[in-house]
Amino acid sequence: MTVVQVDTEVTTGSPPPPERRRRGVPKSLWNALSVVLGVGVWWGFSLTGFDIPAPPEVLKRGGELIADGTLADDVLASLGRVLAGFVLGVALAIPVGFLMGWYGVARGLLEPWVQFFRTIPPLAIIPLAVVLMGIGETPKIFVIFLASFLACVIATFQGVVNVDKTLINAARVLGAKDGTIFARVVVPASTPFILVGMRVGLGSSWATLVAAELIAAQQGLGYRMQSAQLYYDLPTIFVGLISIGVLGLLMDRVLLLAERRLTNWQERR
Amino acid sequence: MTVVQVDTEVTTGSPPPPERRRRGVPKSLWNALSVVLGVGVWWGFSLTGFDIPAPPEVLKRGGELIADGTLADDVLASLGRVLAGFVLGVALAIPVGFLMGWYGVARGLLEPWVQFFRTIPPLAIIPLAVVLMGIGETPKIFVIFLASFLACVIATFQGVVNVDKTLINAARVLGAKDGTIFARVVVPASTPFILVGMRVGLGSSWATLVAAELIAAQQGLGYRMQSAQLYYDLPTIFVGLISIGVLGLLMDRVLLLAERRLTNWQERR
Amino acid sequence: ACGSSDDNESSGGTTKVNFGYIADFNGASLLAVADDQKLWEKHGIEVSTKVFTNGPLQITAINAGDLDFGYIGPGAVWLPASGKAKIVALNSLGNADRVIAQPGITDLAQLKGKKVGVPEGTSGDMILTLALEKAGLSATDIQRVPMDPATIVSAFASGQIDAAGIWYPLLNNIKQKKPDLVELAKNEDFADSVSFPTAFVAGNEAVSGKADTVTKVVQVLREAMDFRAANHDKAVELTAGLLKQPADAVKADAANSKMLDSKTLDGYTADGTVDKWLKGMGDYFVGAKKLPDNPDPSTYYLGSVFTGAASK
Amino acid sequence: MITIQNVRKTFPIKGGEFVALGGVDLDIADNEFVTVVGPSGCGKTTVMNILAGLETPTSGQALVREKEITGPGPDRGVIFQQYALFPWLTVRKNVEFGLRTAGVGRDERRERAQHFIDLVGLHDFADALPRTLSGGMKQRCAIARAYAVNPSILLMDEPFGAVDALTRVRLQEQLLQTWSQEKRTVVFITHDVDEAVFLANRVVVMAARPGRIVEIVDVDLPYPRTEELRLSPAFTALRNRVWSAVYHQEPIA
Amino acid sequence: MITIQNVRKTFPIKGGEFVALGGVDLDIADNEFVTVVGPSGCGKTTVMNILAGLETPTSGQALVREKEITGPGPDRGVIFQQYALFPWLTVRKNVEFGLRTAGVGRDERRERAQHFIDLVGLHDFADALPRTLSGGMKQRCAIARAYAVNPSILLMDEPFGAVDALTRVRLQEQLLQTWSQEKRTVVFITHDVDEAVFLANRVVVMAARPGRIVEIVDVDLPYPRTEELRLSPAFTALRNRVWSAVYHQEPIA
Ligand SMILES: Nc1ncnc2c1ncn2[C@@H]1O[C@H](COP(=O)(O)OP(=O)(O)OP(=O)(O)O)[C@@H](O)[C@H]1O
Ligand SMILES: Nc1ncnc2c1ncn2[C@@H]1O[C@H](COP(=O)(O)OP(=O)(O)OP(=O)(O)O)[C@@H](O)[C@H]1O
Ligand SMILES: [Mg+2]
Ligand SMILES: [Mg+2]
Repeated sequence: MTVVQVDTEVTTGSPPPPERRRRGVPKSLWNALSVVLGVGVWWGFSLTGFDIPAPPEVLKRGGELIADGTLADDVLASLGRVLAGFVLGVALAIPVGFLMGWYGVARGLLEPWVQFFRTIPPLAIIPLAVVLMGIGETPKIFVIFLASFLACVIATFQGVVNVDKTLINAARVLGAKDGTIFARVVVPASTPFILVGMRVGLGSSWATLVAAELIAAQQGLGYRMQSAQLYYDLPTIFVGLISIGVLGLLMDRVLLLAERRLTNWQERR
Repeated sequence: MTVVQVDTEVTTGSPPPPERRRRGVPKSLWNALSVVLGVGVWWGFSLTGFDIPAPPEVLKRGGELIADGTLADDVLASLGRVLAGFVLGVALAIPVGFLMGWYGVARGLLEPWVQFFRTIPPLAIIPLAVVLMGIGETPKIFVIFLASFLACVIATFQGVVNVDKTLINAARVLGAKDGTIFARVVVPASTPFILVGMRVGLGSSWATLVAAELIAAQQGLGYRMQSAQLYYDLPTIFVGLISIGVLGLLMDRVLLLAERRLTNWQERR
Repeated sequence: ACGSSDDNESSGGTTKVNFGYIADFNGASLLAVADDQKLWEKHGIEVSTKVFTNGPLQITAINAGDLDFGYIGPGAVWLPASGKAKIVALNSLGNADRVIAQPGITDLAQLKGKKVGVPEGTSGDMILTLALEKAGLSATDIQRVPMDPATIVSAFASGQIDAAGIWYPLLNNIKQKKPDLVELAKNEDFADSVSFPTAFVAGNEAVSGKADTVTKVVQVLREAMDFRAANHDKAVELTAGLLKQPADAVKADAANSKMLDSKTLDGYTADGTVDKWLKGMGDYFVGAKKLPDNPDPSTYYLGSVFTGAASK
Repeated sequence: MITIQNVRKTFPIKGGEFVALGGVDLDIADNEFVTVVGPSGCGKTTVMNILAGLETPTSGQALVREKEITGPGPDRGVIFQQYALFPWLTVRKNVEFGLRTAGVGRDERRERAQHFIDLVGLHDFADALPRTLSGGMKQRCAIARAYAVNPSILLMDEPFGAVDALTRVRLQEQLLQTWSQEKRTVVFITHDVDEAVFLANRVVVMAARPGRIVEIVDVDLPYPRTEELRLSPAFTALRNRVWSAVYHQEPIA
Repeated sequence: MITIQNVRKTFPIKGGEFVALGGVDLDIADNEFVTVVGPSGCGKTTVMNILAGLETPTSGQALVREKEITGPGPDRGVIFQQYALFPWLTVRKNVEFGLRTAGVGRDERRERAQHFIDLVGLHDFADALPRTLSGGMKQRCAIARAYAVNPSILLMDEPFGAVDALTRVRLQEQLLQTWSQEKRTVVFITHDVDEAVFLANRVVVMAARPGRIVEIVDVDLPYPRTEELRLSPAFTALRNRVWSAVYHQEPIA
């Protein structure tokens, strides 16, 4: 055996990472600090003469919108749309992503269109959606649905492709057929991917809300921002942005909780 | 040992999946079929009185736009923006996603804002971008950058969290420090996730193009579609949509090729 | 604010100017003409034009210092009125707006309870509001459905809405699908109370700080206006070239506005007609709650700069 | 009755193909206990994968009861060299997996699963997730899972590789006992020559480059096999014969 | 000099905690060769992870040369029970990994890597990806990787578990030979009692529930250890002593 001389200093630097997470300052405290910092930056910008409203102004406007019930109505309307579109999108994306990952034919047929529609801006979908679905809730939910579906289907597909072959083989030799393998191996094994898809899809759903509410919305956060934009009413726009951001953040937290429950079997750092 | 009687019929149904992909009709043939089908559906729609132009009409307009050089200019302008924004977004997302996955503090500080901005529609960013960055190329690229960054950072983060702990331990005991572990273990191991992020991010980049080119663009596919909307020039809009779709598809294919090279070490179905 | 003496621009060299516009005949024709006729060079200005899709974004850019001049349609006139910018010249009177309805609806009064599509904050919105007022209906008497302009085309053509406030050239596309649609109201119906002016604006600072540049630009605009008035077809052709649109479409578009020339505008400025237009717009905006009150037009329309440019 | 006829298996590699199996012929009678030994990389796992229906031969064919193998089936239980436990299922759920697939009712399923969990000594870890198990415990869980569906053919790839000596002996005895009580066909891969001889009716010795069978040793020792048998001269003779069949090959793959 | 002082390790589990190690004390002298045997799940891997710096003791402490272990370091090479190869790197690149980390130059790196690849008999697979390797070949690759950085302490968790008999003997001999040429500390986990006795200065016998050391057997056999030694009565006596120390525990975890 050849002698190989390698630096053999004992590493004393960093403690093993699996422990690192558990001790020290809790994460929520950093979150809080981060929010405070962010608001500080915003305030700073608004003071240095940029044409954006300062936090108190936005707070005041928010108070008004809460007081007269507008905000509550808008939030309810938008939340309903986003939830419906998002849930439908995810519910369809998982089986479709599976089909695409599993069956070459499905992949060949669906992939060009999934890819194609992913690059089409939601704004361009709207006229078509109106023609096909009228101006009720359907086209609005459809546009959101499309956004979350497209983000999620790609992730699910990739997840299916990445499932450890050994596990699929193990299920097959235990007598599982495609359906069972899908439901009891592929879905759990690709949960981490699907969750990426859901989180990205959730973001897209909210981000598409403004476009969706261009279609004949009577209320909703996107609509409110849209009309505030015409009125150059920056405080209202900021109230809308913050409401959307906070709602999105909350829904994301729910997803994270779900993730922790669903993937607690994983060895993770 | 207790006797357990289980159905013991020999499965003859499906051949083993690893083989299935290699034989039979090649995938590109299904792709082609799918495109033909899709165009057929479109043509059908246009004939049944829906307010959309038929393929020949769009083809003709496309020919005109190619002949006078407009399409080439637009494509170049848009491609440049999308590429710049996308590349910057991905280049920043990977280290940031790593930081978030690796260091609790970074995660605590960054996550609220990443989540927040993910839900903000690009349309709402535009006035802000103009105020902060003017009307040159910067704000346009910024809007696209943001879209791809946000899609990619979440995926990278999830990828880092999902890296097999054993591999990280293996690298640590071989003397690797955080930087090396990042570059030589975390990045390759989370490549499948990062690629999901890049593919979703690429879609978002193109989908944001129209919004980005609302900002004083002199040319570009998004701008062309936007101005065609002023005259409700549907054939031009369709030429734009198709160009975006095809370009997006091509770039996606390049990513897929990259993926095949980068993750050919994986056992995959 | 005009005529300030702290003008430190050299009168000899060229001045750089960023000019925003919207890609339709109203917005682009003067720039097309000025470019073709080398009017900028003549006045020692090096112009760089930037195309936008709406007025408010241009005003944002002006206030961020990225743009010196811009073009706004009637729907955005409340922005200068609320002090965000100054109008340096009027351009045309919009004549393209209509309230349209599906066949069978013959009267504005029949809109009661109907679904009416409207692109909020645009001249389509304005004409609808005026029309309802005239018919004695309140905003709540109809089902107001806010949508963006292109969506109105498809929604109306496919019968999803009963009526709409919309304008040419979009209306041409609807007409192709619904040749028998009914036009219930047009701009001229309200000529005595409100006109729909389009205008060129400049930033508040530019007007006070770079009066000389403003004057030169207004001179360019004046000369271009007169050329446009005298050579309508040529102007259409030049604009179509700039916009890369078929000349027919631009011609149809041009037919829907009343182009003004500098003489007429000088007269209207002097006799208060312009103030009357703006006052009328202001009343409308106050009614629409976009403005808290209706300011004196002289605070945001620089009539003396416009007319003053003629003598320089 | 398993028949392997002139099976070749090649894998595409950079610049050509790698011959993992170059013409393997083997007949295994019903209820026979066959062990396979051979140096690392000689194609043992590849043979097993073909029998399991997870790989198809490049040429030649593999038959079970005269029918060509076209895919995996619950008649052939498999224990993988890498455990292949479902990481999201507890030990109990892993063991129950095949029973659920076969439509066994809840209560019966639970009972059977418990039986095999007890058998491999994981009773206290029935509700633990795989990631909390040690290497040997994972392997025992995989064994319980394969046993639970009671397949008529059992394909075992180094099943006792990570198991400690005591458990190993116990599991060997259990395996033989079950096998003699309710006969079934067992194909058992191991790299332990003692184990191969101790368990088998026949020991198949393979060699590498290309993977092939070099010798088949019949083990004419009576069942039940006991600890004393391990010390008998007959056993030692067979063991040495197999050993030298493995040894006198080219050293390592 | 490795010192383990009253180390306890518990893992949180549903409804309480699981005591993986309940007070382990052990001193290992420099250049000693210590093997650890014990039933599956008794905490062998846990001890090794603590020495490697990959787990921290719940209480008590582990020291290397009087310094508390706070993380992994290149002075302690580790071979994992599950191979832990980087699947995206070829065999050669895997073996070179630690050398690159240590900043060894290109040519030297290549040369050293080749040496260890040859040693474990993977010369023909130097440019293959792990997924194309058999189980035993993966493990041999992991061995080459750990050897290549030449650590002063070598922690080996069942390194020869999936390796065939011949290669195993050869690797054992190689390991001992290297060890006697350039002394280093080796902690070697195995479930093979013969192997434990054959290699060690001292055999540490562990028991489960809670994980603890039940006996330490000194092996006073001379080095070099030869195949004849395996048949000597002294070896057999020690082997039996260790065997019964493992055996006369509660059977399985
Ligand atoms: N996907 C693959 N691509 C290329 N070569 C492969 C592939 N799978 C296996 N091989 C090669 O086939 C040969 C036989 O592999 P196999 O896994 O059957 O060996 P084995 O006898 O089970 O070895 P061990 O006892 O080490 O598990 C090996 O040399 C291996 O490198
Ligand atoms: N993350 C964990 N959570 C809960 N229990 C754990 C965890 N890791 C290990 N254990 C338990 O600790 C005990 C010791 O595990 P360890 O891996 O050290 O055993 P071992 O002696 O190496 O066994 P083997 O020889 O089978 O590899 C086992 O009972 C195992 O279930
Ligand atoms: Mg094998
Ligand atoms: Mg272990």
